[in-house]
Amino acid sequence: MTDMSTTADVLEHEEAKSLEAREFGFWVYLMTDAVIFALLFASYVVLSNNSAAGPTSKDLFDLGHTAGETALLLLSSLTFGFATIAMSAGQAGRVVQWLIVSMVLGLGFLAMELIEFHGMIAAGAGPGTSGFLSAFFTLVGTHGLHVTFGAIGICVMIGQVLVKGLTLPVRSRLIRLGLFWHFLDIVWIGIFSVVYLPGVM
Amino acid sequence: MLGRLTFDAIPLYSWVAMGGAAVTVGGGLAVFLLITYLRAWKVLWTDWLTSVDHKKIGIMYVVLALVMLARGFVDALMMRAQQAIALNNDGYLPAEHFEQIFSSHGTIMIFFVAMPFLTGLINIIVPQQIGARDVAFPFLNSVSLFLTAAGAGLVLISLVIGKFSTAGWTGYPPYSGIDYNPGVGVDYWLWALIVSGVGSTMTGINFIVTIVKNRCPGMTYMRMPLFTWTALCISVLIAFAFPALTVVAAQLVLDRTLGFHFFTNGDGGNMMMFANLLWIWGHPEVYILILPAFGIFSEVVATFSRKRLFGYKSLVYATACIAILSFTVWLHHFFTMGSSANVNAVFGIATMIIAVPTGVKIFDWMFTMYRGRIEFHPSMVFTIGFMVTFVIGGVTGVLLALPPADYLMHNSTFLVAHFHNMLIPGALFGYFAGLNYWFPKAFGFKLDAKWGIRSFWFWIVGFYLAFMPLYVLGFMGMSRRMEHYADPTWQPYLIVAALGAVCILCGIICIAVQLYVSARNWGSARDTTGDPWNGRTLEWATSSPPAPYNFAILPEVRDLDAFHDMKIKGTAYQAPTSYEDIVMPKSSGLGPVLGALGFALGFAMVWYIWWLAALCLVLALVCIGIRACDDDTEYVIPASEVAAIENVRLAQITPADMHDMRDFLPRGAASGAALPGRA
Amino acid sequence: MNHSSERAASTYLTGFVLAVILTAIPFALVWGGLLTGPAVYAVIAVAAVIQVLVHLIFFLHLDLKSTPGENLFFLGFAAVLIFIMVGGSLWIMIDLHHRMM
Amino acid sequence: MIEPTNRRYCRRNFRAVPLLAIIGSCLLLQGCGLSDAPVLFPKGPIALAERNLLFTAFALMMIVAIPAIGLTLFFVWRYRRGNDAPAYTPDWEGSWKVETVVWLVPAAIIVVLGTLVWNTTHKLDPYVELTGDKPAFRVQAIALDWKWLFLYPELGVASVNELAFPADRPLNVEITSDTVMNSLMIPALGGQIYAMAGMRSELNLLANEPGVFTGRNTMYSGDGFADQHFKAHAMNEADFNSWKAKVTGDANVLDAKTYLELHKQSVANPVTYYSAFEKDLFDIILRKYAPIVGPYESEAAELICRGAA
Ligand code: HEA
Ligand code: HEA
Ligand code: CUA
Ligand SMILES: [Cu+2]
Repeated sequence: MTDMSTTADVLEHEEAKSLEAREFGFWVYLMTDAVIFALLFASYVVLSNNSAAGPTSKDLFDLGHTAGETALLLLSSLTFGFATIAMSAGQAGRVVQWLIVSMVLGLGFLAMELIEFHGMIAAGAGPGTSGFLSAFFTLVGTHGLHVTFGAIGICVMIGQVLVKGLTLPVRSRLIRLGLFWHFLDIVWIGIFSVVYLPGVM
Repeated sequence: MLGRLTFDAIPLYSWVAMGGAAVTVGGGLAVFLLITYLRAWKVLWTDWLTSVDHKKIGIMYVVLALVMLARGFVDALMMRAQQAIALNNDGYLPAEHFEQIFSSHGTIMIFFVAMPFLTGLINIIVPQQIGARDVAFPFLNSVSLFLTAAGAGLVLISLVIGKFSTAGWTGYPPYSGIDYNPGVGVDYWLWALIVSGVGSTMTGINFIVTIVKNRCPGMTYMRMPLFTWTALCISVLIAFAFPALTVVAAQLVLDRTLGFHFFTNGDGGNMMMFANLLWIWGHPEVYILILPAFGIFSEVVATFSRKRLFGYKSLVYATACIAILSFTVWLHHFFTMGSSANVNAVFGIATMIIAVPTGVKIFDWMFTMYRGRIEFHPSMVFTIGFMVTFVIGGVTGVLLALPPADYLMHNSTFLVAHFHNMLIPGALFGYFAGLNYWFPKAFGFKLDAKWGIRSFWFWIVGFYLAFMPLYVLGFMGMSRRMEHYADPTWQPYLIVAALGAVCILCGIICIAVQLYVSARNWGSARDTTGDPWNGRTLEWATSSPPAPYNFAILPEVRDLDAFHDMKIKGTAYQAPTSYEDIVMPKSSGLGPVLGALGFALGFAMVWYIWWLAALCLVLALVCIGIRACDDDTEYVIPASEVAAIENVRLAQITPADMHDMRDFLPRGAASGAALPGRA
Repeated sequence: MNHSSERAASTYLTGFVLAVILTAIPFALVWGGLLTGPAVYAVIAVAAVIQVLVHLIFFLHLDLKSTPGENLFFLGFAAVLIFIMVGGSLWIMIDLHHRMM
Repeated sequence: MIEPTNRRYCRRNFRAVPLLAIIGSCLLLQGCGLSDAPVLFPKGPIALAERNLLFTAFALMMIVAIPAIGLTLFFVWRYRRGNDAPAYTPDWEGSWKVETVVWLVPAAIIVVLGTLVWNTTHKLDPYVELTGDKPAFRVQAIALDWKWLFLYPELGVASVNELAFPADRPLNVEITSDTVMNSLMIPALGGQIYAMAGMRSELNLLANEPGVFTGRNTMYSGDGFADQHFKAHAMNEADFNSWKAKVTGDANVLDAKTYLELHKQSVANPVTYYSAFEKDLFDIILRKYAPIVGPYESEAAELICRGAA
């Protein structure tokens, strides 16, 4: 604190402090997001048998498809991890490569999810059919929406790494994005364990 | 193009609705003209709306609360008047108005009076109390403010275009569902909640990080002033409870707009889940309202008893206890839904447990007064009124927590009396105490004490008159939300209650006069030391109003009553040997822009104007993107400028303004030995 | 701030392999119909909880020593609250279901 | 700095406005006896037990509430500035003795209250059937906009906005709703419970002796809410028999079509009797909102379930 002479130093010090605050703030945000998902899970469990006159989960879910989605998401988590490692090593090029791979995997996941949703809606099992399907689409859709935002975030970060290089703020943002991306995986574990696996039994 | 928005939305169908619309539009117009007349648009924009300074944001929150109060109070008066006359007749309000009025009254009072008021006070004071220069995320703070304002704007505009919800502030489906409530009212309610709820969540996160990360050296958790403690606790409550509101509101929106079946009658919906989720948020919410008031009382009672706070640790633990327990009791709002005895009893007992830490607080404040030197400053008088009256409300709360007793009292005016008994002498009195206490800190001059005391007497008497009869009416079998009734024995009580509301009106007028008189006497009531009450905590170490950076040199804290300690030791008001450059956040116009987009988004969703909604979303994402890529958000105040500001300030402080600390020295210390030093 | 940057590929790979195994077990059980009744639910639940921990430790680099105390606190707090909210909701709603249907 | 003279304002104001107001309202309330407040003077054992619990809990809490209020006022008076006699201890920050008392005494009261809650909640569970020398009289109540429909399976009749039952038998009400959430309450006889579409809740009540009590929906349900009240008649045998005769003789019959008419919104619906009602009407209304739907059991069921939807 005492031996900061130049304005630039002061700014940098503030910056480091504020990035630390940002990381913590982001962590708290993730926790609140976790509560949102938890309550969507609770809603789903409460409504999961209320199929009204529509199809039940047994009629609709296809475990093979779910396994594919799981694989894509898990792999993208791994590749994002590699991007983080590259970042620690200061290899901007590598970071961008791995980010692109992660994003493609994420988009693959989204594509599979959209195919599933489309198939269900086409088969007359849209979200307006029954309480069960409302809860299903909301829970899984909210996760999908998060993945979409994550993918947009990755795009933005690719741009930032290319334009600004691995500066302190950029690294910090990348780390936060990583937290987000991995967090979505955790939510997905919940989804296949609570929605799909029990759904087909 | 305009969704379901047509000319029919203009309320030409009755004089009450027209009147409301006219007043709203007229008020808006008057403000607009006044600002234009004063040529204040530029100042307003550059100095206030785009500011990210926590003190200014706090003041804007409080102003928002006061504006909305006017609306909420008119609603209250109208309800009281209606019930006073509507024995066996329809009164002057048709049912469709009465239901809009209690819905908007509850919604406004909770979301747009109480929430902004407490958020404003926290904003102004907490960073100063922890010796920080600003909150952790100043820009986010500005966005939160404008999202809250956007929600309030949605409620206000519902008077002019369309209608407001008729489903109460709790909006239970299926009544609030599209089948039974096809109009736009419930949508206005929902979008006001969602938009402002997002703002509140961000405020919660912001203050968690601020308090955890930005405390000055020496400010350990166990040296944080109680107001800061309560602010931390409610920030945690906000961050973890508001997601429940977001979820439940979003689900109801999906039901209403896209034909989902979360809470519908039939088709596999389950309306009980709505009550469940709503109160998972709702119960913590009432503690979000009361805990900051508890914090204010703690500060006030110590300052004006001229004593150290009694049982600081107890108070901290009690606060934390209340915060955590508040997540474990939500079912007490629907004991009568039909849960089995085990469930009801468990939640009933959990609820009653909260009485213990709350009681501890009351007793700790009481023993703070014990062997003190109590001064009857308005904020202290509000505190005393609170302590006496709140206990009554607490006791009735515990009565409601006994499930079999609640079967009798649920949905009755007894319940209405209970919660006003907590909200008015509890939360509101706290905010008023805070207003009187911290006003000089925010504006540099003191509020008139005489009118403050007068407003107190009107408020407390008005409160007893307005709400004690409602307890009795509960015993007489009167339900809440009754537009008219057939039982003649109720009417006298309702007339008394109406008189009480008029008495409260006098109290509000007193507050207005107090503001006016104090502003007129501005010169004589100025506060040059920054410490008008001989305060104990760090916010009194800054000037009044504080410089943008609050503290030129971050203070070093050695005691719970940090500033009192400095004054005793003679280290207060000392000029440091040198100043440093200070980094402060830059103003940003994106906050108001995001608020406007939030408003437009809500409006578009209410009226099904899909293109506008999509446009707003895209624009909001663009704004966020712009901000996210911006690495240049701060500026530097050079040390020379800081020195200039500080020297002017220190030169103004004369020894005569400073407090004689001899009264407050520890026993045995040589009296007169340690008068505060001087720059 | 750097607590999460210095990681080796092996951490991620270990996490990944564990995650794959923990996913494969419940999928296999359900797919192959190897188990029935409450036991399946128990296995799914246990595998899920362990996998969440695996993700937290190997991907989010949670570590009792190096992760800042307040992050751990909020994680724990969120876990407790989620337990209360979800557990409470399910208890209430299932109870109501039994009383009214 | 604040002058101690503020006290004087307090006093002066205290005399003027409030006293007048209080005296005024006392005068106003003269003669508004509480003697027919149904909650305070219940007319049945359930309500009585619930009220007694209220009183017991209130008395228990007074053990701390009265000292809390009294001591506060006393301390304010005694330690006011200017009253210089009493001791002044500006740095006293705590006392474990005081702390122990203020934590433990309320805690002890809560333990007692908690036990009380556990026992009474189980005893007064509204689903628990009352045992008497005679079997319970069964009624099915259906909330409609904005009226109550009562079915009497034992008698095969139905009534709107009037409930009649023999006073010497416990009353067992099965409740559902064919509209939004409602809450059925007869304050003089006991507490309330929600009425919800697709769900069957229960209320068990008992009247001490014949009498007429007001019942109502307490849950806001829309424009006609204020008028959604009815009279509950607890009758002696003779009266009940003549009531039965009156209703059985009524020409109206509540078949599926009539029910659909009745289901339409109406405010302050007059008391109506039906000498018969559609078979299984209550169950049909329940199944209208069932979470899992199968084929319709009967034509009437299809009409009722489809008709209003
Ligand atoms: C904080 C919350 C709050 C506050 C302050 C109040 C204040 C008042 N309320 Fe309200 N009320 C509610 C929250 C609140 N209420 C809620 C949640 C409901 C339920 C709605 C529902 O049914 O869904 C309700 C319902 C409700 C009803 C409907 C009862 C029924 O259902 O039958 C009535 C009836 O008259 C009523 C009356 C009043 C009156 C006369 C006041 C007045 O005594 C007080 C007047 C209040 C003010 C004047 C505001 C205070 C002033 C400020 C905050 C700032 C002032 C500062 C300066 C000027 C410097 N309230
Ligand atoms: C600031 C707001 C606030 C606060 C602080 C409280 C505090 C409490 N509330 Fe209240 N409550 C509301 C606002 C508030 N409430 C609102 C708005 C509603 C209705 C919403 C609606 O339906 O529209 C409501 C409804 C409500 C219900 C639901 C009733 C129903 O719908 O049927 C219940 C039931 O248990 C309840 C209980 C309590 C209890 C036990 C406390 C306790 O925290 C009180 C604790 C305090 C004390 C007990 C006093 C001090 C203690 C002592 C002096 C120690 C000694 C005391 C004992 C040992 C008992 N409240
Ligand atoms: Cu009109 Cu009762
Ligand atoms: Cu509550």
